[in-house]
Order: sequence, then structure tokens, then C-alpha cells
Amino acid sequence: MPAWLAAPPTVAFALAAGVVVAACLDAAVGDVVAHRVPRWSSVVRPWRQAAVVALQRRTSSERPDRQAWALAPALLLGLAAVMLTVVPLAPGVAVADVPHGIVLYGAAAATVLIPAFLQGWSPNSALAMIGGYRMFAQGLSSMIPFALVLIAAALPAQSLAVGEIVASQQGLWNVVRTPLGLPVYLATVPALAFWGPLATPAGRDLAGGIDLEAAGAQLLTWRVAQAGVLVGMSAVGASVFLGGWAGPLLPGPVWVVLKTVALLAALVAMSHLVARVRIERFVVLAWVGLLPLALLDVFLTGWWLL
Amino acid sequence: MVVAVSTSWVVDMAFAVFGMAAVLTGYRVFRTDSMVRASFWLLASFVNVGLILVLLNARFLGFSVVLMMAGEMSVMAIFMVMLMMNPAGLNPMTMVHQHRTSLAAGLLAFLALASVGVLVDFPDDPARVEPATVTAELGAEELGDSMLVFQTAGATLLATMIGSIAVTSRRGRYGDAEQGSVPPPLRPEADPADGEGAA
Amino acid sequence: MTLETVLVVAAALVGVGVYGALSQQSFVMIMMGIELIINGALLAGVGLWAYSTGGSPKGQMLGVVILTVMAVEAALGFAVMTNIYRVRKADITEKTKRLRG
Amino acid sequence: MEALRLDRRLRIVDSPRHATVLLVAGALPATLHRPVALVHDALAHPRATVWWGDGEPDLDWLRDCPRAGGDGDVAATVGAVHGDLMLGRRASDLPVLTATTRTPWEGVGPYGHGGSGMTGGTPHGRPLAERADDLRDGLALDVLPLTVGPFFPAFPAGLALRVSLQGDVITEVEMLADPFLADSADPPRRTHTFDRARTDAVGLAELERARVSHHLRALSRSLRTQGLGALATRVLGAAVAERPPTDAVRRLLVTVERTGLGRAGAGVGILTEASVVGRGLGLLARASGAAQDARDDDPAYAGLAFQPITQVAGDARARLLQRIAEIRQSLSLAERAGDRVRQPGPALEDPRVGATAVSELLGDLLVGAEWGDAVTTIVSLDLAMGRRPPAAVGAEAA
Repeated sequence: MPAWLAAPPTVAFALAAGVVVAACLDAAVGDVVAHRVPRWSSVVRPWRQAAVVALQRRTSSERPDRQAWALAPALLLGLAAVMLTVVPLAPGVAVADVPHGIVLYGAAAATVLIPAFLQGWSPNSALAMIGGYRMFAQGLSSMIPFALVLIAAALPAQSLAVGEIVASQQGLWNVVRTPLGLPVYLATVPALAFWGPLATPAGRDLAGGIDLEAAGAQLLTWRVAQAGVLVGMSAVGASVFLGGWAGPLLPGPVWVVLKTVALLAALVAMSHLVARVRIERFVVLAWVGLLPLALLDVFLTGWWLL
Repeated sequence: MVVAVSTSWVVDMAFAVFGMAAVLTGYRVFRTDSMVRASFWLLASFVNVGLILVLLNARFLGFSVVLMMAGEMSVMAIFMVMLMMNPAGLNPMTMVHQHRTSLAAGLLAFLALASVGVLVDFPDDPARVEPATVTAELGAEELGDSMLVFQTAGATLLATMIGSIAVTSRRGRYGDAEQGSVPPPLRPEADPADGEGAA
Repeated sequence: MTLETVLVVAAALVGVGVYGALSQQSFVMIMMGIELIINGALLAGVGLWAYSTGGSPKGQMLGVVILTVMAVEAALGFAVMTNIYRVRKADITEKTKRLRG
Repeated sequence: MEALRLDRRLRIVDSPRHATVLLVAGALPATLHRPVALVHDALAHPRATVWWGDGEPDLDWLRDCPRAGGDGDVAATVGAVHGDLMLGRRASDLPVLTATTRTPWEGVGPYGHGGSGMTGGTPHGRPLAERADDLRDGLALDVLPLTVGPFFPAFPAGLALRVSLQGDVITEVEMLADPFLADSADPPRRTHTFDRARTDAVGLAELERARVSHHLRALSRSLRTQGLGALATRVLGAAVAERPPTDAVRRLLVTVERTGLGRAGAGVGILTEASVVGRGLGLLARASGAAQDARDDDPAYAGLAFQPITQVAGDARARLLQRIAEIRQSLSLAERAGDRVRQPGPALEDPRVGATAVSELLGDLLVGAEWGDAVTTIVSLDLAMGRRPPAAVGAEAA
């Protein structure tokens, strides 16, 4: 089969598997935190919920922007797929082992703001719209530190290709070499994926915010796409900071999957154990704290290389 | 030597689609009644131009345009909703004035530039670079021969940041910026403070 | 895809930008027109780099400079607009006809 | 009502759009008839309604709904209705409200924008937003008038506010309806311990355990608002348990503190000491620094070395810390109380704060706050245990 024919099903499979793992992890960690007896139903529950949502009919609000509302989940799902294409499973084995993979990933991550805003804005509903604004506030503040730590991770590889970045970590993983990188990355990912302590756009104080008016297939696609973005960000994070396919005994692709799941588990645990951050406080934190830290990360990496 | 820009029909088709989409979405920016939609149409136009840049093998520039514009259009949408009289385009409205003149000017500009593009005989010297080395060359250029230009761009951005913060700052040299401000009158000769502004 | 077609698309973008910048009343919409003009310039610049300079990195450098111009234009545009709004409570050009204050 | 959150068969959602079954609990006062109909019509198809209560519902469209009796297994009834709906054995509910008349606007004016001039008319009867004076940074922006409640998920049931928002900063706030005692409905048949303590002799340990349970419920609501649903469920489980092990509760409190729950309330919704003195606000007053506690003068507490705890800041964070500290205090009091019995007579320190007293302060508390902070503030006040509005009392007695 030619490579370009195999690419879409591969990405779709990776996305689907990742989303299922994320949903089951979320249900299981939720049960552990709630001190409930773990049952098989934890693993079945996400499926049942998805089925119920899928059976619902779509609702409409008063004079919504229908095209934009329909476009938002599709766009987000597409961005999640783009993120997964740049992840290399083994040397030279990625769906898109492009020479500018990390820039492509950065562009996709930055564009997540747009569907998230559209999802809140298009139903023409006040609380959902406020959710959209919050997305802009936290997304714009965290985008620059997010991009800077990726650049710092690319410096030792002297390449923007994700495969090269992984290859350059064979001796020493970036999590050790650029120690500020992963913490800043993990602090900005929740903001861009509107997840956990920074799920403020879909916060309970807005009765669901950007999700408020959505129902049925639209909502299901939206939730799947959001989980997909989270999986994509974990997978790239595992490649860029945790050495991707590098690891003893097990074959490379298994290590990529294991490291991705580890980052995903950290993000899921964060969502159950860390309280929501005030949006104003986060914006200050991002500009005054994360941005200088990310710059320091770039300078330290450069200095270490000289 | 590899000719950088591929000449396959797939690229031609893609270019035709992206090119038409870029222009059409650019036009939609000014024909929509919603501020937010306008900024996202503009973003769509930029994304299409970015994709054409990728086809032209300037991938770094292409992806950067998307990266930058996603942020900039978000800011623009916020400004739209914040300052416009029609927040979020919840109510339909029109913003166009001097429509015919502008249309004529736009057409004139297009025809003049297009004829320059078609009629002038530019040197036929296609780029011959491997896709992977394009960005490396750009980097070497930025920190080599064109370092002065690059540094100037950086200094300009710094000056812009300081300047725009100074301009928007509430506290100025002569007190608060909005001190003594009054709503503008509707008639040009009316006194701003006589209350007609609200009429 | 040839140099001519790329330049025609770029010219069309500039034309649409000129139309927008002249026909709109809102400051932000006028800025969008200007952004489209710069966008056309970027496309033309990169097209010329790809087809008629033999791939000299200086051509791409021009692209980087144009991106900078875009950022500067946006930042200053927003800054001036915010200030006009603060002082005059105006967001469309016709309200600022008397610039004397 | 709240105990339903613990039932694994049900999932309670925040938005009516995500729900399949609407559960109407108890009789509704007339003022809530239209809001509940609006909520009903917002549910996505297929949808159904279950009425939970004794006697006859007072709304016409509720009469034909499936019912769960006052003592019945509500979750099972809801589950059965839900299953029937999903399998197509049950038709979806029709809307209750008929189409409301709207101002016609379409096709009017040269651009179909509703009239002449740049902005046209008032589509859907909604005028263009007006600017209001700014509170924060000197940029006067358009305001968005909004009515929130009486069924807003983060608010105590029944609380309705009319707010004007500028961006997401509140410029005006007006209380339309008080919260009522929705949360005291369980266990439905038993008089609340604190109501009993006003007239009868009650064991001190039992009284303090009831206080712990009350504060744990409030804590659970705070956790849920801050996005920690799983932990909130665990805290709620401890609150409704008959005699939760003291050590487990103490460990749970440490876990709650580690989430950084207080951060969201730092500097938010500050009640000054001057504004709370003498209003009978109990815990809220102590969080603002006023050392008033009726237990101080109660002979039943003599010899237990009771000392009122206070905080200084008076913000939402201080109220949270105060709540956690008082849970610890009450746990320790309950352990040491032994067989002591409190006789009725002296003033009772009731953790249920009067909503009327706070409602006067609400304007000062919320104006100028961001929406998220305003919700944090309201949740931290724990208004759910307020007084019964007269209308609700009448309806519930009927």
C-alpha cells in the first residue's frame, strides 16, 4: 500500500485508540479519587455516556451561526490529527516526518484557540460566549511560553524535524538536558487544551461554558476532539521531552505509547486533584512567571550547547 | 539538482484551490455582517496563503504565517467584540460605505498589479534547493549576511511594544488618558459637550 | 503553478485589501484591509523568491521582514485604536472627522 | 436531593442540553413555573420528565409524567424512564411553551439588516447594546444584561440574579429570588438536628456531627464548582454517612487542602469585619475576624476548652479555611463530648446562615468582580441553607 493511502487510517486509528485510553483513564482515576470501589463499569461508563450523547438530537439556540458551530468540532478533530501526524514511532517512521514538524505542531496548537472560541461564540448564548473569551485570554497568554520551550528542545537537535529532535536525545533526554522545558510545557498544555485546572472556558461557573448549548453528535465530536488534542499534545511531549522511542528492552513504538500514556495520566490526575485556577491569576502567572522561565530555558540550552 | 517547486499536476490543482480560496475568503471579510466572522474569514485567507507558501517550498514561512495569524486574529476578534457597536455580531448590520468608489479602486489596483505581474519579464531562475535546507539557509542568512536586517526587525518589534504600551497606557504625562473626554457629536460643527452627541 | 499565476493571486489579494480598506468604516475592518494588502505582498515576495532569484535566502529574508511589518502594523493599529476609543469613545472613522479633539 | 449525586446509576449534568431526564423534586411555587418550563424545553430530544414527591403536582404538564414517590427509589425510576427513552419505547416530551412572538426583522432595509442606517432596527426585540461606565481600566464597553437562575447549577437552588456584565466584569447586580431550602430535603422525613436542638435536648456529639455534615456538604459544593467532581463526591459521601470515621474525614480534609482549592478564592468577595458584625452570620463573620460564636456562652460546652476560631482576610479563601478549621474543631468536640447533652435555652450556633442578611451585602460583594469570582463568592457564602421564602413554604405545605 502506498504511504499516502496508509496515512489517514493510521492517524484515525491512533486518534481513536488515544481517545479511548484517555476516557478510560479519566473514569478510573475519577473512581480512585472518589474512593469508589473500582468496577468494570468504570471502563464501560465512557462508552455508555458516548452512546447516550450520540442518540440525542441536536438542539438549536436562538439564531446561532450554524456553519461555524458545525465547523468547530470538525476543525478541532482535524487539528488533533495534524498533531499526531508529526509523532515518530521509530527512526524515520512517522506519518509526516516533515523537516518542520515542530513548527507545524506549534501552528496546530495555536489554532486550537479558533475552534474553541467558535464553539462558544456560535450558539449565540451569553455564558457560552464568555467561555469563548476565556479561551482567548488563557490561550494567548500561554502560547508564547509553549512555543519557546519547544524551540529550546529543538536547539540541541539543530533541526525542526521531530524525528531529529528524538534522535538527538538518545544519550540524554531533554527532560534532563533542558530541565525547565517539561514543567513549562505541562503548565501550558492545560491552557491550550482547556483541560483540568484550566478548563475555565467550559467551567461549571458558566454551566458548561462553551459546551453549554451543544448536544448530540456535535457534543460527542467536540468531546472526542478535545480528548484527541490532549492525546496529541501528550504524544508530542513524550517525543520532544521524554526521548520518544528511546528505551531499554522493549521495541521503540511501545516506548512511545508508554510515555504518551504516562503524560496523559499525569494530565488526567491533574484534572482530578488540582483546583481550577482563576483566569486572571493564570494570565499574570503566564506573562510574569512562565514566559521568563521559558526564555531562561532557551538561554540555558543555548549556553549549554556552546 | 532538485528544482525546489514541484511541477506535478497535484501541486497545480492545490495551488488553484488555495489561490481561489485565499481571494474569496479575503473578499468575504468585507461582505459579512458579523465582526467575529470577518476576522475568521481573514484568518482563512491567511491560512490559504500559508499553504501556497508551503507549496512554494517556503515551509517555515508558511507555517509561521498560520501560527502568527491564529494569535493575531484571536486578538482582532476580541477587539471587534470589545469595541464594536455590534458585539459578536448578534444583530445583523452593514458596515460598508462609499461602496462603488472602493470597488473601483480595488479593481484598478488588481488590474495594475496583475498586468505588472503578467507583462513584466521577470528573470526565469527557479529555486534549486532541497526542501530541508531551505530553512537552514534562511537561518544562516538571518544570523549571517542579513544579521543587520534581522536585528533591525527585532529592534523594531521592541520599539513597537514599548510604543503601543505607551500609547494605550491609561496614565499619561498629563494625567489620565480619558480625562476631559466627551462623546463625539454627530454633527461635525456641534460642540462635543452640548449633549447632542447622544442624540 | 507559475510565477505569473502566483503574482495574479497576490494582485487579487491586494485589490481586495484596497477595496476593504476604503469601503469600511470601522477601524478594525480597515486594519483587516491593510493586512490583506500586506498578505498579497508576502505572497508576491515569496513567489519571486521561488521562481526568479534562484532560491537566494535573501528572498525569504524579505518574507520575514514582511511578517514583522504585519506584526508592527497590527500592534500599533490596536494601540492607536484603543487610545482613540478611550479619549473619544469613537470606533468608526466618521466619528473622528474632527481630529482637533 | 444531594444524595442522588452519590448514586452511580445517575449522572447529574450542568446543562439541560446534556440531559435526557428532567427530575422535578417537590412542589414548585408559582414564580418557578415559567423557569422550570424553560429548562424543560431546553432539553435535547429524546427527553422525559420524572416527578419526585408525594401528592399531586401543581403543574398541568407534570400530571402525566412518571413519578417517584417520596420514599421510592428515585434512581431506579429515572433509570427505567431513561432506558425506555433510549430504546424508543417511550416518546420524547413535547415542548411546554409555545413559540413566543418575536419582533420581525428579516428582509427589512437595503441590506436586510432590519431597518435604515448602519445598524438597523431591533431584531428579536433586542436593542443594540449600550455602553456603560467602566469600573476597571477606563475603557467603557457595551454591557450585557443577563438573568441567571433560579436553576443555575453552580448557585444554590432558587437563587436568581439579574446581572449586567461588561466583558465578564459585573457592573450591576440585583437579587430576583432568594435561595430556598432545597438541600435540606434529605433525609426528607427527619427534622434537621439544629431545628430539634431549638426545642429539645440533643446530644452534644450528635449536634457537632451534624455541624460537620453541614460543612462537608458546603465543601463538596465548593469542590464541584472548582472542577473537582470526583473529590466532591467523596466529601459528600462522608457528609451523608451516618458516622464517618473521624480519621478518614481528617485525611480527606488534608487531601482537599492539597488541591489548592483556596487559591481560587484569594482576594475574592471580601466581607469586611465592620459589615458582618451583629448580623448573625456565624461562620462568615468569624472568617472576617469577628470572634462571635454562640457556643462560647453555652453551658453545655463548658470545660471542653472551646475557643472560637477566626480568620483575618474575610475573602472566599478565608471562608473556606474557616470551614475546614471548624470541621476539625467540631470533630474534636464530638470526640470529647462523651454523653453530654445540650439543653435548649441558650442561643444556638446554627451553621445555616440567613440569606436575607447576606443579600443586602451582595451588591457590594459582586459589583466589579469577574463572573467566575462572583460564582466562587456566592458558593463560599453557602446560601443554600437560607430561609424559606413565604411562597415556597405555602407551596410545600399544600
